[in-house]
Formats: sequence, C-alpha cells, structure tokens
Amino acid sequence: MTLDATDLSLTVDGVDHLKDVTASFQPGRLHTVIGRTLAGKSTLLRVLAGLQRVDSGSLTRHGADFLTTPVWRRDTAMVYQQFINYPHLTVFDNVAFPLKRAGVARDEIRRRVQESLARVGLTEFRRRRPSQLSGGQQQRVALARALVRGAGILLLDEPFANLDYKLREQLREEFKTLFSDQGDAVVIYTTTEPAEAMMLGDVVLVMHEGRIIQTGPPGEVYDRPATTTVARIINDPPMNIFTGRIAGGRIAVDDLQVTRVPAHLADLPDGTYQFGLRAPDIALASAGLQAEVTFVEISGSETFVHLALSGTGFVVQIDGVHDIALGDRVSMRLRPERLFAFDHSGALVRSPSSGPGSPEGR
Amino acid sequence: MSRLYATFKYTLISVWAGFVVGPFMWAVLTSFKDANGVQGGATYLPWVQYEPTLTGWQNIFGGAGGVDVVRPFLNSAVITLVASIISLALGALAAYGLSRYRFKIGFIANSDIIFFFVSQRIMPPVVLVVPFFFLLQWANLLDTIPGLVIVTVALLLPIAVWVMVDFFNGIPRQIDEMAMLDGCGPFGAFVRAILPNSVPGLTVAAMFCAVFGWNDFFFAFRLTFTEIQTLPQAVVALNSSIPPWWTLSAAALFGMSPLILLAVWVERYLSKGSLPGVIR
Amino acid sequence: MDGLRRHKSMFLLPGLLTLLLIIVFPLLFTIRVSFSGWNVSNPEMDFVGGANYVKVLQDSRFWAANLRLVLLAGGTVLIQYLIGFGLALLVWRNVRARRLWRVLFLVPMMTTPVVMAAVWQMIFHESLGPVNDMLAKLGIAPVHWFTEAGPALAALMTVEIWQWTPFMFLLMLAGLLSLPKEPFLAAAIDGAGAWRTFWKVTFPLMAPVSVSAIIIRLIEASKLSDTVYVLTSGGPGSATESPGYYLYLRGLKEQQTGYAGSLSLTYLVLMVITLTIVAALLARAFKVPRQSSKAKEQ
Amino acid sequence: MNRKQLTKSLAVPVAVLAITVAGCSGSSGPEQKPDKPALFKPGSEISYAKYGKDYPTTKVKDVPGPCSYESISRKDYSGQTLKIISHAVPVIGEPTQLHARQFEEITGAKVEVVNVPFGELHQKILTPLQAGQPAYDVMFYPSLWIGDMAPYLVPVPKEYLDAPGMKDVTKAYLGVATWNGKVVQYPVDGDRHYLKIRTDVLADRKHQAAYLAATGKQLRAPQTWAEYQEIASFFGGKDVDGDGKPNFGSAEVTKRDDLVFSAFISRAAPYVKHPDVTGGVFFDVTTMQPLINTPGFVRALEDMVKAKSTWPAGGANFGLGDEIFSFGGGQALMSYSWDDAFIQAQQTDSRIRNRVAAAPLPGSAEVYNRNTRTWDKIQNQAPYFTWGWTSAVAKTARNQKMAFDYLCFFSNEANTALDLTIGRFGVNPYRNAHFDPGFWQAQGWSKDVATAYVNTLSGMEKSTNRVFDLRVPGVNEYMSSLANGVAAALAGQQTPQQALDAVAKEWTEITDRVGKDRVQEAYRNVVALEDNS
Repeated sequence: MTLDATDLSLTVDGVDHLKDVTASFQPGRLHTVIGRTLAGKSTLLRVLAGLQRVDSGSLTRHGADFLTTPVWRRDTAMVYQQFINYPHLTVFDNVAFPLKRAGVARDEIRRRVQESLARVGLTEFRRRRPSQLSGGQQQRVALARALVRGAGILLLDEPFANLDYKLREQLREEFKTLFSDQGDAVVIYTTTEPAEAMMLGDVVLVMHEGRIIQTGPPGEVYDRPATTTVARIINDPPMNIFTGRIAGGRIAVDDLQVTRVPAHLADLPDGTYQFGLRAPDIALASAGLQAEVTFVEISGSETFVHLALSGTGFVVQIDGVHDIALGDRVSMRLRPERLFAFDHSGALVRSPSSGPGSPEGR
Repeated sequence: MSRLYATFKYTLISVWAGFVVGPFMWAVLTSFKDANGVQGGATYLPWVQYEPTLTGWQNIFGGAGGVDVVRPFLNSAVITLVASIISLALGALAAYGLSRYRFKIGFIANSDIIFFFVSQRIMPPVVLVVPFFFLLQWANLLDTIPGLVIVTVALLLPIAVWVMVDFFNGIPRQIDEMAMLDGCGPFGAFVRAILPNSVPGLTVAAMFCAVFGWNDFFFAFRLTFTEIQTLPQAVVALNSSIPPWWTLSAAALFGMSPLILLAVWVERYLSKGSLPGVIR
Repeated sequence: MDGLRRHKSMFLLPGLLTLLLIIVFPLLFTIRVSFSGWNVSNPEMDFVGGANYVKVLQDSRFWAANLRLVLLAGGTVLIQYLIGFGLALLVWRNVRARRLWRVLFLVPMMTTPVVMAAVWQMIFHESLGPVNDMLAKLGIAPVHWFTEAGPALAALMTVEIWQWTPFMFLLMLAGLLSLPKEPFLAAAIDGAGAWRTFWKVTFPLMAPVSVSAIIIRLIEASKLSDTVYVLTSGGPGSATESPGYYLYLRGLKEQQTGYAGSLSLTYLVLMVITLTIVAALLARAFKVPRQSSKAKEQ
Repeated sequence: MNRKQLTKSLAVPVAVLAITVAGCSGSSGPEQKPDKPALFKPGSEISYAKYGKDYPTTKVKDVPGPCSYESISRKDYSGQTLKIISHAVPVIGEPTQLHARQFEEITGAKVEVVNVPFGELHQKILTPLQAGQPAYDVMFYPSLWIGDMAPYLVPVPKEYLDAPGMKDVTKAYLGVATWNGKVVQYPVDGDRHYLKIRTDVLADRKHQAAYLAATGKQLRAPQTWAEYQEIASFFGGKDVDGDGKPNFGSAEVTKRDDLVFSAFISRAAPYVKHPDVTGGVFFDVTTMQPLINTPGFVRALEDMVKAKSTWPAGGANFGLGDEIFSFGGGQALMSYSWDDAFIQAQQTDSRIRNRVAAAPLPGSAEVYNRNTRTWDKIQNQAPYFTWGWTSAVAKTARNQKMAFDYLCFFSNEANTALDLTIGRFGVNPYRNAHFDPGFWQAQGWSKDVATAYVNTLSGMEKSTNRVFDLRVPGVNEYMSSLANGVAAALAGQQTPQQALDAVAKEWTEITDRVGKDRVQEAYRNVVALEDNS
C-alpha cells in the first residue's frame, strides 16, 4: 500500500524543480515535507497528484505504475495554501462535491458531510458561500472536503501558511489528530515551518533545491541534521553556522577563542570544522564575547537579536522582550554542550545527542 | 467635493448625456412626421411646428407603404441567439483550453493561436463576402437561417475567445485541479467547476456577441435573397432616393429597442460588481 | 496541467476547427482570386500574374484612403479613449443617478451602425437637419456637412465617437470598478490630492486595460465602412473614403473581384503589421509589462 | 384491426409525407391550376385608398384585357411563391410591394419582395444570376443594365407582347427593352430628363422686368445651359417666391454614388451630340476610343462646376431624393432630372401645385464636332433618354407564367394610371395613352401645366437628335468611373479636363477587361437607336 517515488526529475527552463527524488510514502503515516519556498515541495505534491508530469523517474502505487493514472482516478485529496473552494457552491455542497462525483448515495452524503462539517466546526455555516467566510473558515471547508471522502492519498500543501500566526497554531493543534487519524491513507503535508514539521510528522522529509536531502523520524532529523543545509532548514530561526578551528581543546573563530571543546566533541582531531548552534543555545551575558547588534526582532514572548561577531552573523533567541538598540555592543555566551560539528562539505560529524566516539552515519 | 467641482462634473455629464440622447430624440420626433413635416426645414415641436402622424409607425407594421419589420425582427433574433450560443460554447471551450494548457505545434504557441482568433476581427468583411457566397451556395445554404448562423459564428467566435481567455486566466487553476482531484475528468471539471463560476465572463461575451450579431448588416445583406431578411436590412430597404424619413426613423427605433434593454441588463451586472473583474 | 496533454485538444479543437473551416476557404479563395482578372463581365478564375498587385501600388485612391484611416481610426479612438475614460471617472462613484448615466452612456454602442448612420444623415442634412438649423439660430452660417471635405470628415468622426465611446466607457468603468482599494488608501494616507492620485495610482493601474481597450477599438475602427457607406458614401469626391469602403466600392459595387482581392490582401497585411507595431508602442507608452504567455506553467 | 387495415392506415401518413417532401424539394415543377372565378367584374372601379391614407382616393376603371384585375383574378397561384427584388421603398419599391400584395390577394400566390438601395441593386441581382443561383423570379432594375442582364432573362412571351397595354408602349421604350431583336425587359416605366421650372417666378412680370433691367435679356425657360446658369445665378440666394425662405437657382443630382452621372450627361448632351455626326457619343463605335474627355464633355463639366454657386446648402451632395425635396418643396427654382420632382410639386398638398412647368432640357449655342474637331455654331438640342426602371423575369424562375402575370398585372392600365400620379413611386409615362393632357387635367393639373408637360415628353419622343444610355455590359463600372471623375471635379480635387482624362483612361481599361468585342457589339445597338438607322 505504499506510494513509491524513484528518481523523479523535472527541469523547467534550466531550473531543477525535482532532482532524483526518491521516497517511499507509507500508509497510515503522516509525512511532512519541509523546505524553503520553491524547494520543490509543491511540485512534488503536484506530481503525486498527477497534475504535473515529470521528465524522468517512476512512481508506483501498490507496486503498480501510478504516473499514467489520470488525476481523477488517483484517489487523492488535496488542500492548497490558497483557500481554494468552489465559489459557486455552498459550504455543504462544497464538501459534498467529491462524494457526489464518487456516486455516494444521498443519505450517506448528507451524513458524512454533516459529520465532516461538525468536525471542522462549520455546521452553522453550511448554507453560506465560501466568499462569505473568513480565511480560516474557508480553509476549514477545504479541509473538510479533503477529509470527507477518506481518500487513499491526502496531500496538504502548506495549508495554514496564509493564516495568521495565532490561527495557524490553533488549527495545527486541532487537526493534528485528524491528519494522523486517516487510517491507511498516505498523508503528505508540506510546510516551511520546522515546528509544524516536527510536531505533526511521523516522518520528516527535508527538501532543498528539488532534492530530498534527509528523511527520518522528526526526532532523528532534529537531533542529527545530516548537513548544515538541513540544520538551517529545520530550525527557526535557522541554526547558526560558523566556521571555526579546534585546537588545543579550544574552539576559535579566526583568532578569537570562543569556547572550550565540549565533551561530545572531545575526540575530534584538531582542524577546521563548521559548527552549528541553535539560537536558544546562545545567551546574552554580562561578560563574554563582544558582539555588535545588527538587528532586533521581537516576536511575542521572545526577542531575536542578530549579532555580528568578527564578520560572522549569529541569531540569539532570548525569552521576554528586551530593549536592545542597534549598534549596541553586547556580550554573548555559547553553550558548548549544544554544539553541532560538520565537516567542510557540510556533512554532520557530531551532534550533541551522540556520545563521544560514535560517528554520525546516514 | 467642492461645489465648483460638482457643478463642473454634472455639467460634463449632462452635456454628454445630451449628445447621446440627441439622435434618439431626433429619430423619435421624425418618426411622427410625414413629408410635410420634413420638407420645410428642421421642426421640433409637435402640434406647434408640425402635425404629428402615425404613418411611419403604421408603415413598419404592415402598412403598404413600408417594409414589414416583424419577420425580420424574428429572423434577427433567431440568428443572433443561435449564433451567440454556438460561439459562446465553442469559444468558451477553446478559451479554456488556451488558458489552461500549453499548445505547441511547430513554432505556433498559445499566444499565436489566440492571435489567430482575434485576428479574424481585423479581416475586413468585404474580403470574406464573395467567397462566403460561393461557400454557402455550395452548401445550398444561401438565403437560409443556418447559412447566416454559420457566417455569424465566424464573426462572433473571435470575440467570445478574446473575452473568455482573459476571464479564465483570472480564475485560479487550482479550482479545476481540485475538481479533477475530486473525481471529475477534464471536461467535467470545466463544466462543473469552471462554467458555473464564469457567468460574468459569459455575460460580457454574450453582450458583445449580441451586439455584433444583431448589428451585422453586411453579411446578412449579401447572403440572402428574399426569404430571410434581417432587421438592419429592413431598415436599409427604406434608404431610397426619396427616403421616407419617418418610416426609417420608426424602423430604426424599433430595431434598436432590444439592445437598449441589453444595456440596462449589462449595467445591472456592472453595478452588482460581478463584471468588473471580467473586462481587464 | 501538463499532465493532461491528451485532453487538451478536446477543448481547443472544436472552436479552432470551426473557425478554420469557415475562414480557410474564403482566405484561399481571396488569395487565388487576387491573381485573376475576375470581374463582373468575366467572372472567371483566370491567371493574370501580379498585374493586380502592380495596380494596387499605383492606386493613389487606395493609399490616400489608408492614410485617411490613420486620422479617422487613430483620431477617433484617441478621442473615444479620453472621453470614455473621463466619463468612467465621472460616474465611477459619488454621483447621483449613477445607474441612469451608466445605462445612457452604454446605449449608443448597442445600436446598428448602418441604421444610426441613416439617422445621423438626417441630423446633419444641410438644409433640413437640426444641426444647421440650430447653428443658424446662433447666427452661424450653415456648415456644408457633406459637401466639403473638412466638415464631412468631422461629421463622420462625430458619428464614430458617438457610437463607440461607450465601448471605451464600458471597459474603463469595469476596469476602475475592479481596482484594488489599498493603493487609494495608501495615497489618501500620504495626503495625495485628486490630481496626484490619478496620475500616480489610477492611471498606472488602468494601463493594461487602456492598452487592450485601445487595441481592440483600433482593430474594429480600422474596418470602418458601414458608417461611411450610409453617411457620406465616401464623398465629397473621395474625401471620406476609408479602405473598407474603398474595398467595398471596388469589390462589390463595381464587382472587380480579382482586383479587390489583391487590395484586400494588401490591406490585411498592412493592418496586421501596423496593429502589431502600434500594440508594441502602446505597451511601451503605457509602461505595461510585457505579458508572458498566457498559459503559465507551474 | 387486421393486417390489411394496419397497412392501409400506415400508408396514408407515409403518402402524405412523401407528397410534402416532394413539395418542399421543389422538384415537382410549377403546377398549373385551373382558373378560378374572377373576383372583379369587367370595368370595376379600382382604388388604392384601402391601403392607407398615404394613397390617393382616386378611382379608375379596370381596363379589360389579359392583364386586368378581372383577368388576373381568375388565376389560381395558391401554394406558389414568387420572389421579387426591387429598389428600396418608395421609388419603384413601394409599387412593387403594393402590387405584390394585391397580386397575393387576387391570385392566392405568396409574393416575397426584397427592397435594396440603389447602390446595391446591381450586384445583388447579378451575383446570383452569374452563379446560377435561382434567387429571384422577377427583378426590377434600371433599364440601362440590359447589357449585363440580357443573357439571364426570359424574352417576353408573345401573348404578353400582344396585350393592348404593351402595344401602346412608345417606340422608344420598347426599343429600350429590346436586346438583339428580342424584348427581354418588361416596360413598367419611361424615363427621361427634362427641365422643370417655377412659373410663379420665371413667368412673373415683375421678375421678368427686373431680369431684363439687370441683364438686358428676356426671362424665359432657359434654352441653353448658359442661360440656365445666368437665370440661376440671378435669383439665387433671394426669397423670390415670398415664402420667407431664400430660394436657390438650381437643384441637381450631384451625389457620387447616387445618379450624378445622369445629370452630367444631361448637361453634356447638347455639346456632344452633333446632329450630323454619327457613330456614338460615349465611344467612337468603330474604334471604341472613349470620347468622354473630348471638349464637349469637358465644357459640360466646367459648366457644372460653375453652377455650384447656384445650388442650395448641401447641393453638391444631392441625391435624387434631395433634388425632389428641393424643387418639389419650393426651394430651388429650376431643376432637371426625372419626373419625380415635378410630380412631387404637383401633389395635391403641394404649396407650388400648378406653379411649375416642364420644358425640354436646355441646349447649347454651339456643339463640338468630333470629326472636324471644331465647335460648330448651331443652336442644338439633344434630349437625353436616361434610364428608367424596368423589370424582367429570370431564366431560373420556377413559374415564368406567374412571373409575367405579375408584371403584366403591375403595369395594367388601371394600376399605371394610379401609379403615375404618386410622385414617390417613380413610375413615369411610357405609353402613348399617357401623353394626353386630358389624363393629367383629370388629376387636377391646370391645363397649361398638363399641356406643357405632355408636349415636353412627346417632343422628346419625336426628336431625332437624341442621346441614349450606354447600354453595354459593364455599364455600372463605366458610370461609376464617370461619377468618380465628376465628383472629383465638383469637389475641386481635379480640373474638369484632368478628371475626364482619368475617366477616359479607366474606360479604356474597363473595355479591355470586359472585352472590346462584347462592348462594341452592344454599343452598336445603342448607336443604331441614336442614329435612327
């Protein structure tokens, strides 16, 4: 019952939209595809849905060729980032649409639509047109329609991206169980948000420039990002990556000693590495490394401070709202036990969760 | 809004309204005159300057001195309606295809095909009329309604395509995709998901079709003999060396009445706000 | 939706083939007949080589008509655009009896050109029409509407403007009504006056509609012949002949089908080239970004 | 129901269907039904009054004969359709419609009439004829197109030629209807150009005295075009008839796509038709060299350009209708063209009824002799038999008998008597019986007016120095070219000489295009009429 993609490639006007994408999507599991905008996530979903052809590669479902199956026979439901509904139909009819096409009996349709609307909390709006609803409500209609028919493949293309932050979190919470409760369905959910990917996904696929660069359970991807690129993509704010040297038990950036070598990196030979450190793992301190504030973002309960340390940029996440002015010089302190080490090509060498002497494998 | 500006604005509007209404008013006045009312020079006030008569109006409804307009009216209506429906159907289909799919036949791409459609409007009717005559003669369709419908479709189809391509481009393609994901074939997606949302576009296209179909004189005139007469022909039949201006005016007013209703209808759509997105 | 290429012809072909079927024969016929001496006395498809085309090159009346068309079509369409846009702005919002004005301003477009031209002929009649009569009441000498080249052109242009300004009005009004509100809010917040708002916000936003409206009107206006036929019959002399009317004279009235065929094709080629250039120039003048192919690929 | 009955009951509808299909397909040919009882008694009174108040209440008697109301009403054409093309309403178009309606009423036929503006008539008739399309059974058109139409026309059958009404048609108009010895057109109208003047001005003592004082000449109906110009200029722009509006000297048909060519030929006739020169006016019939740019024509065009100053506002773009309204409405004091303006002036409700007179077209004091290339100083008159309306039956007509019956009914004595008195109908005298002053006096015309009218018309018949239309194939092209030249000169775009040189060049081209032999052969017929040979 799997959906298997092998070496899917698509190039348009010289740009790789998909490049040798190989992945196996399992029934009953929720796959989150995380990647930046234009990483190829939507293209991948459109190929899976049959809305987009590929240049090469294969796609099989239950072991049979799926590429030649037309869209309308793929048993696939999709929710778009834009709130796409049928403008001419009422909420009820919108949700009933796929059931009618599938030839479901009338009573059955009514029952399932009502149940579905109840689940998304739109029962009282069933007679309205989509244009008379708020953005969040419109997207609930789209979700209800996607869920109502129990499709074998459920594709969700950044469904909450166009909603405001609060609503996004709320819906994400609400639907977490819904998405993972799709029985034998293959559920694929794309997002640009690390938290969303980690929180929802049974399996996380990281996409970058048309390739899948890492696949694994959320915890594993989070703890052991295969490359610096993955490390950046799956963290928000992106993981701070800086080049430094290990020498004499100390880590130095240029000529500046930044910290001692922590235990999990102790057995690494001296040399140049790329180090990764998440934003919360840097603290502002009364004493420490002197850096200059280049930018300050305040987001609700947190403050993100962008710092420049001898030409390398860092983002620091601190709790609470702080009044920090641009150009201030502040002291910062790294938490060495949270350091990731990558080699010069960007591949992971050590992560905080791996003990000394256990090299990272892929 | 300052008072000065308001005065200025309403003055402009009134001046143009007067210019628009003038010819109609003159036609109305003239339609109630007779030879004596016309000959002496321009007269404006009925009963005062001339004695109003109903001759003009009687002449177009079966009076012996005129040309009957009722049958031509029906002919025009049937031809316009049928040709518009065919053009809208074919035009909407083609426009949808051109809006949603990429065509490539040699060096010919979508924009070239659209240009081909629209370019039919550049063709002066004179170019087409002689060959159309032989074409319809070959098909034995001269002087028949089907013959005129075919020719009128050639005139209207480009308009329908032009309006509808733009309109469909404005409908998110995700809607058709979703319909297909929901189990519709491509044609089903078009019929069930796109067409019901295209009423404003179809309205505009239908309006243009109606205007150009109803007002065609050239082709109807040359491809018919005696059986089928359209309304413009009936009016032009009064354009003799001694034009009976009163009858001509009455026929002209009668002939344009249905399309004036069309103007009211189009304005309603404009005001409801359903059209604006269509014509861009 | 390239995954569906097998289905796409189903949409395009019925319309395309219908048009091709209707158009191809006339076009081939015209091309062929333009190399023949077909005329009223010898309606035969003989072959006279390029003789007709040589004659076209020397036909000063035809070329004069083409030049005149530049004035007639270009001038009237420009005026129609200015008035149509102006009227649309006037009744766009904040106006009493808005719907009445709108209907009124649309009506002329709905009328049959040959019929209205006959009405206008009565109106401009030099001794029996109301225009000269009213001018006389104002103490102005009668204008020779149909017997002097200048007034005849003016009369013709008046009728064209009357008939087709509504078309511009409709497109421009619809364009205005579909404009987003935000730029206007922004302009209002910036404290921009009406004049500045128009030039900085309204006009640029309306540029694409303007270009397409002008082009469509130019295409239609270039065929000008019905109105000429009824109103002035091309006179006085040949002072108001448009190419469309001249083609009609040669092709249908005199039934020189072969020669008219070559005139038609020459004219068609001229028009396609001219309109293409004009379209490009307009797009540049209005600073409209070049539209990419309509069928976008995702 | 047994099987036999069943078969029978099925067979009936099938047979009905078969008959219907056969009827629709038209392959069954015209069926000649036996005569039905006449609806009219011999000599019944005929009036158009019941068709509306636009028609005179005059009553005339049905004249017995094969075309009378009585005879035609015996025919049963029910179930048959007659297709007719005619000129726009009202000129000839309205009588076509009216008589079609009457024909339907009395024969049961269905008559479809299409009315077409003048500029379109030629191609509208000729295109289907050439394409072999049976579009029209009966056609009304200007008689000068005979050269183009003749190959497609049915000669008038003997029984109609022998009808008394046809026997009474004047020699000239029967000649106009004849092509290669066969009468192929059915005469329904007789047209010519003549001069129309306002007697209340030109025969008025006061005005005569003023004119004499100013010019030293007698005021009279102008005998030459020079005199016409003089009189026209003298009275132009003044209110001389006391109606409060200015009068103008002359109204002429000057519109290019109307009938300016006829007006021009009227003006040119006395300059170009030399009584002693034979062999063609428009062409030298032996060489087919165009003569249109010879000095006679050029002088006529110079005259016409000069005359512009005497025309009313818009006079340089007058169609026939304008001319009719201008003279008939009392604005212009003189005019020359067909009868219509005169009849309009003589309508019962006209302000200037019986204040007008007909006279022969002005002549000239000298005429160009193209043999000697000199102007000969002789007083010359040359009536112009410009085209009139005619009718004909197409070879493709489904029921030729019905078509001819319609035409003979159209032109029966009773109908013609009524039609002649309705100016807008455009039906003018063409039978000897019409040249009787008594007929016109019976319409309320004064004796003087009626006598002058009849004398003018019959005088033209008697003249031996006449100009006929260029009745050759392609005539429309020749006339269109001439109209262009005249219009260009009138609009000041070219000098008369330049304009006519260009016309001559085009005429040569047209002749080559149509075929010199064909044109020449046809033109010989015209020249034979002109040369009285």
